[in-house]
Amino acid sequence: MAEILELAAGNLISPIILSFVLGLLAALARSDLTIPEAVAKGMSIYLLFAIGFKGGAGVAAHGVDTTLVLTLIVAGILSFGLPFIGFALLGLMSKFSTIDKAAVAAHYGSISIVTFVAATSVLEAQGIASEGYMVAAAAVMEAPAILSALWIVARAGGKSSGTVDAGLYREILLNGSIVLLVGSFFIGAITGKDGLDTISPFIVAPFQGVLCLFLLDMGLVAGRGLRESRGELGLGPIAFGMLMPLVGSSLGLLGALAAGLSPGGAALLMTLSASASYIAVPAAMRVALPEARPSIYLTLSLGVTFPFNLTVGIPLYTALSTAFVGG
Amino acid sequence: MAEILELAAGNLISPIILSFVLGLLAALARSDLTIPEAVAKGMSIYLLFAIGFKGGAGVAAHGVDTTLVLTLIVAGILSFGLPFIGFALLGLMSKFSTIDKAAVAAHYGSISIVTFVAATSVLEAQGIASEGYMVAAAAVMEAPAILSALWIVARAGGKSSGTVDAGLYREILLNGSIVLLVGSFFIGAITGKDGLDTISPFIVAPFQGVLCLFLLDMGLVAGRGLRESRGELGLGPIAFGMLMPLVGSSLGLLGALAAGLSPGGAALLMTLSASASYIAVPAAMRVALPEARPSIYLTLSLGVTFPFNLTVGIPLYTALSTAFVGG
Amino acid sequence: MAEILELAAGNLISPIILSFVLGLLAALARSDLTIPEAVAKGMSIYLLFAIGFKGGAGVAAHGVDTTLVLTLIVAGILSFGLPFIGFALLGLMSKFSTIDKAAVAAHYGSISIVTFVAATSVLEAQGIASEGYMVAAAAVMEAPAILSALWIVARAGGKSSGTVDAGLYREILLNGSIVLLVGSFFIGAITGKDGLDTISPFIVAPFQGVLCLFLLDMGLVAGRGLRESRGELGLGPIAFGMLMPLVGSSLGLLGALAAGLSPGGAALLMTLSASASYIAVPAAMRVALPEARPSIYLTLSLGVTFPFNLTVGIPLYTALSTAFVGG
Amino acid sequence: METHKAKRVEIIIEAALESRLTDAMRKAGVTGYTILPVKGGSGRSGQWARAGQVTRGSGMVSVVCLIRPERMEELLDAAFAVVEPHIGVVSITDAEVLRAERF
Amino acid sequence: METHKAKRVEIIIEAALESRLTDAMRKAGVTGYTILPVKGGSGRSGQWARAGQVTRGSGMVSVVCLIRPERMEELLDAAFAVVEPHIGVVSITDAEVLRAERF
Amino acid sequence: METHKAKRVEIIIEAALESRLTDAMRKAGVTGYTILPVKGGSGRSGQWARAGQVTRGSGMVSVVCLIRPERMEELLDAAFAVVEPHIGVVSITDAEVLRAERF
Ligand SMILES: Nc1ncnc2c1ncn2[C@@H]1O[C@H](COP(=O)(O)O)[C@@H](O)[C@H]1O
Ligand SMILES: Nc1ncnc2c1ncn2[C@@H]1O[C@H](COP(=O)(O)O)[C@@H](O)[C@H]1O
Ligand SMILES: Nc1ncnc2c1ncn2[C@@H]1O[C@H](COP(=O)(O)O)[C@@H](O)[C@H]1O
Ligand code: NA
Ligand code: NA
Ligand code: NA
Repeated sequence: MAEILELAAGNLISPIILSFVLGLLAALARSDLTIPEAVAKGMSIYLLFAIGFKGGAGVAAHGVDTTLVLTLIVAGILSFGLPFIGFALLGLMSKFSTIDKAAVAAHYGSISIVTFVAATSVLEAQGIASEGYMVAAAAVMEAPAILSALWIVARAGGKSSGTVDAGLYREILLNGSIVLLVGSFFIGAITGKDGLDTISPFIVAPFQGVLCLFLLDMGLVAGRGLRESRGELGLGPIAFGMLMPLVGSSLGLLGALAAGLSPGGAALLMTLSASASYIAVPAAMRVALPEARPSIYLTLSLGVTFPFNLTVGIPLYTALSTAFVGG
Repeated sequence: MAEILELAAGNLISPIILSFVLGLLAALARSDLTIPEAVAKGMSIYLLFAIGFKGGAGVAAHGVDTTLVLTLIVAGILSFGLPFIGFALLGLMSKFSTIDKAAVAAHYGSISIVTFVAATSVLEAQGIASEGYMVAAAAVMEAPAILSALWIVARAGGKSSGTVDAGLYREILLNGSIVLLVGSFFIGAITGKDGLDTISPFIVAPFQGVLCLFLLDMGLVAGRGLRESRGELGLGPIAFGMLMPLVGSSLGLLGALAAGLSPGGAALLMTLSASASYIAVPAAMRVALPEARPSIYLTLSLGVTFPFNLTVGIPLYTALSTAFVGG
Repeated sequence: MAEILELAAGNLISPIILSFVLGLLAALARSDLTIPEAVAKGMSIYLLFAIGFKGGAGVAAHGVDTTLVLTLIVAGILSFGLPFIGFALLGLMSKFSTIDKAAVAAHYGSISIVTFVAATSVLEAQGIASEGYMVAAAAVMEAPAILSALWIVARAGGKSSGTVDAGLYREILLNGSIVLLVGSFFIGAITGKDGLDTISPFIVAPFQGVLCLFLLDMGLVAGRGLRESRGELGLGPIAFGMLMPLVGSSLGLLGALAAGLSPGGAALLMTLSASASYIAVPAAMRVALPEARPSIYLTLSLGVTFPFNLTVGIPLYTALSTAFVGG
Repeated sequence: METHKAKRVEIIIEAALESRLTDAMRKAGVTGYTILPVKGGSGRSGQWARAGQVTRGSGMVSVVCLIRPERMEELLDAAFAVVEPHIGVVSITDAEVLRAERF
Repeated sequence: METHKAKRVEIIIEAALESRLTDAMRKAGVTGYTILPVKGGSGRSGQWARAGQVTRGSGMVSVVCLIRPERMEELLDAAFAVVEPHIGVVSITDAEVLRAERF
Repeated sequence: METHKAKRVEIIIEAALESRLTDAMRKAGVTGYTILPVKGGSGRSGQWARAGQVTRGSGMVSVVCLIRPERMEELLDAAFAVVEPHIGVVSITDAEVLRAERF
């Protein structure tokens, strides 16, 4: 426990967390500090490319072990399954409409890639190795949760006027983040150590710094979101935003044990399960469930769960995974 | 004197100065070379974050010495006071209206952060150390000059139809550059050497290169400004644009002696005093003094004083500070 | 021959080629992956600045040898001359109108700077040196081809309603890429090794990585172009898009022998001759020959010739130049 | 200069639906339109701004369509089918155009 | 398709005043508007362009507001109070809108 | 609030011709206009989008000009001379403006 607290404290005063806090405070104080949309997108493309490539190069270096397939299956099951738990919990903890509950649940089944990136850099700082293909697990977990949410709405008789067509499925499966993550994973896997050496001054050395600026922007966006949706969320939903990651990460831990992941890999799968989407799922929701209120799902995902994972969650998951998975 | 000339010559053929000159020439020749607005903003965010962080890490390394508070007070006084001198000088050297004179004066009391950054990199190249908290002095000097200018207008009975409301004061005090500079200064101070080590491949190694591209953009913008406002400024105002930095830096030198700064810190305070704002103050002027003509204050600040400081000023201030402050 | 194939295979699985392929596939699969316009422009400014600077620093290091002037003259002749050959070939291989043929021919006389950059990085990876002033040759080859195309149209009596005025000539000669390339070449030549040392963590170390992301974007753009213009090009024009680079590079090889270039320089001149413009020339065509169809010239240049050069061309030209020029 | 009567239809719609709207327009035979970026806005569903936005890249776009008056109903029907379940607004103005043969 | 009369008010104003304008509009009860970015322009105060601009990020924006005709005066009064001392232009066009209940 | 009759002319034109159009307008004595960025579009020459565009940075812009009715012909003549050989559209709407002295 003392160890966890120490880790958490060490984590809290890292440049990346403080950058997030700076952004949050600036937005709450209504500063006009803004990172241009194009620059923010450019940074997220950089992070996805770098994390995918490094994952792939890791697989090339250590080979594909037998747990790979198992891990991907477990990841898929988690993403499919978590929305049902989320939906049930929200039934207890909120008064949202069926559609709002389903939309929120979809976010928690899917993943936040920045949370994942932050977790990898915490692991790196502590010298804990992890499987390169966890990046592939992240990609696998992006989409299934959306299907679960649509299914929940359909089953619950909640009728949405949204558009669920072939175009939507293509958009979900081929959305930019998934394609870039998987694509750069394969590039890394194919070009291996040679490839990594060529571009590591770009994707490895400045990585932490770019992550700082990106989290600064996340803080700004989260802070502005919180300010605008002030008062819209009750205590119940806010509690949900901190309970659900704990539930998710516990199931992630079980999944990691089942798949036979290393402690590092387990920490990452816990983080993925605990994290909530804030890019892919919201976009899909606008098309498929337009009645679902963005001010609810975005505030929960980005204003509550993201900071929770960043500050408390990741050190906790790391400590638990090293304790339970051994290593 | 020979030493100064040598320094100046060495300074003149550095990549950063030549990049500025390239931008200037390209704009004057009406090339369509442009750096996208988002990229320029992204670079300025990078520079502010890097300079703030390094300043903070410097303070963490060397501790807060007793001159810190003194320096900040001196910086505030300089920013408050310089506009009065500028206003008086313009009374002698120009035929501008009261409002135009006050607006120009506000720019010279405030600071240009790129000029500051350029000066730190000249000091670094010459191996002259400076106090990390000079970054905080820069932040302190951004805003007070605006208040002086508004006060001058009010006192002179010059009535502006602009809006001076609580919103304006918040915008001035919490403008993006100040928040980012101060925020990253604190992040650097809190995370110290460890933090700096984590992100130095991002904020230290490529710094000079980013500065080159940023100055290329400044050259383009200054050149386009000069071309458009051709003929609007008489010789008097142009002379003011070169005299005022000399006056400002002299007072900056006195202030540095009073505060007990090192030669490097003194050179930076001189540079701050000599430099003229081209971001924060113009934005405030559009709101508070809409009758003041941007073609006057921007051309002076960016087209005359900025290049003057970059080429002649900085080497001069460095030489003077090392001569007078000892070291 | 075996050597060429081996080189080609090695080239094909490099991160930069695979990034291009990723972009191409993502676009063809209609993924919504996009790199913001501002970021793409920012990267191209970075690449131009870096390649120009390094070329200039190379000249400063090795001195200007006697072949410099000869090379620039040869480069100018190639750019002027190649459109005539292209126009004649298109007469045999396509049913395009005179204006379309002339517009396409202009693209092949001019150059693609990314192809050039990719070739320099292949040479570097193989440890083959090349003359720094090849960058100047690239700049020289940008514009003349446009004049040839306009002359061809005038001679052929093809009347275009476009605007050929002084403004157009200025735009062509002072277009952003030329100015930046030539300007940074001079900055590199003036500041030499010292300058390069200052900014090499910015322009050398991360270069390959930025190039990857840039080629990812090129792949996206090429793929979208191919999808939209599907079916507009017959087999003849597509064959032209692969034959013309072979013709161009052969003449480039002759030119390199005439000018006395090293094997590395010869490979670059071959690449320049083989490559087709996709920025400067299309923009000029929209003004001067508005009837020429962008879907033809852009698809050929970016959808056919660029991938051809990237995958097959560059290794081939490198092999041929080392074989024929000795070294 | 000779001008011809036309309608200027302006549809402000979520960016996520842009391609669905233009597909529907094309199916209705409308092939001329221009899409403008939108920086921010406010409506019944609250206020938003591209810069401070939680999901960057979502946001809205403005689709402007100049069309012969007699073809407008078809366009409105097609557009309405897409916009109806979503937020956004549709407005129509009388206009005149040069080069009528292009419409 | 059923349409309803409305006014389309377009206010081109300095970006620095954007939030002041929208605040004033909200105070006047106008909660629906869309803000478009502006790339450049020219007027009595000279020519400017976002790209070649000395203070990046300043520049102008275009605020478009569809409003019931009977509410327009209030909007114009509110807007005018903000725009008056500053550069910029205000124009009004007759329009029709779908889904009138949203206005 | 007092308003004055005006025309709102909207010219959608290739970005490469922007400066030629504004030069021609200035020569015709038209010094007030606003340029909006365009994100994409479709017309007789096909569909295009800024993001998926082969030559980034080309694309189109929208030039909006508010002008006194009696000056409109001059503007249209000047604009037409530039637009004529190129793709793009010109539309005109009746409008009213505040602060007529600025036009
Ligand atoms: N009255 C209006 N005038 C102009 N734009 C509007 C208006 N109402 C809504 N909008 C735009 O449509 C978006 C969605 O509006 P709403 O459906 O009312 O939430 C807003 O964010 C605005 O961009
Ligand atoms: N007649 C006009 N038509 C369209 N926009 C205008 C007009 N006059 C001014 N503007 C816009 O308003 C800004 C300020 O104009 P002004 O107040 O005349 O300097 C210009 O930069 C243009 O963007
Ligand atoms: N009917 C229309 N309504 C609005 N914009 C149009 C229309 N037709 C063409 N455009 C715009 O003008 C550009 C060129 O059109 P075109 O000359 O028909 O190829 C298109 O890409 C659109 O941006
Ligand atoms: Na999750
Ligand atoms: Na100053
Ligand atoms: Na060529």
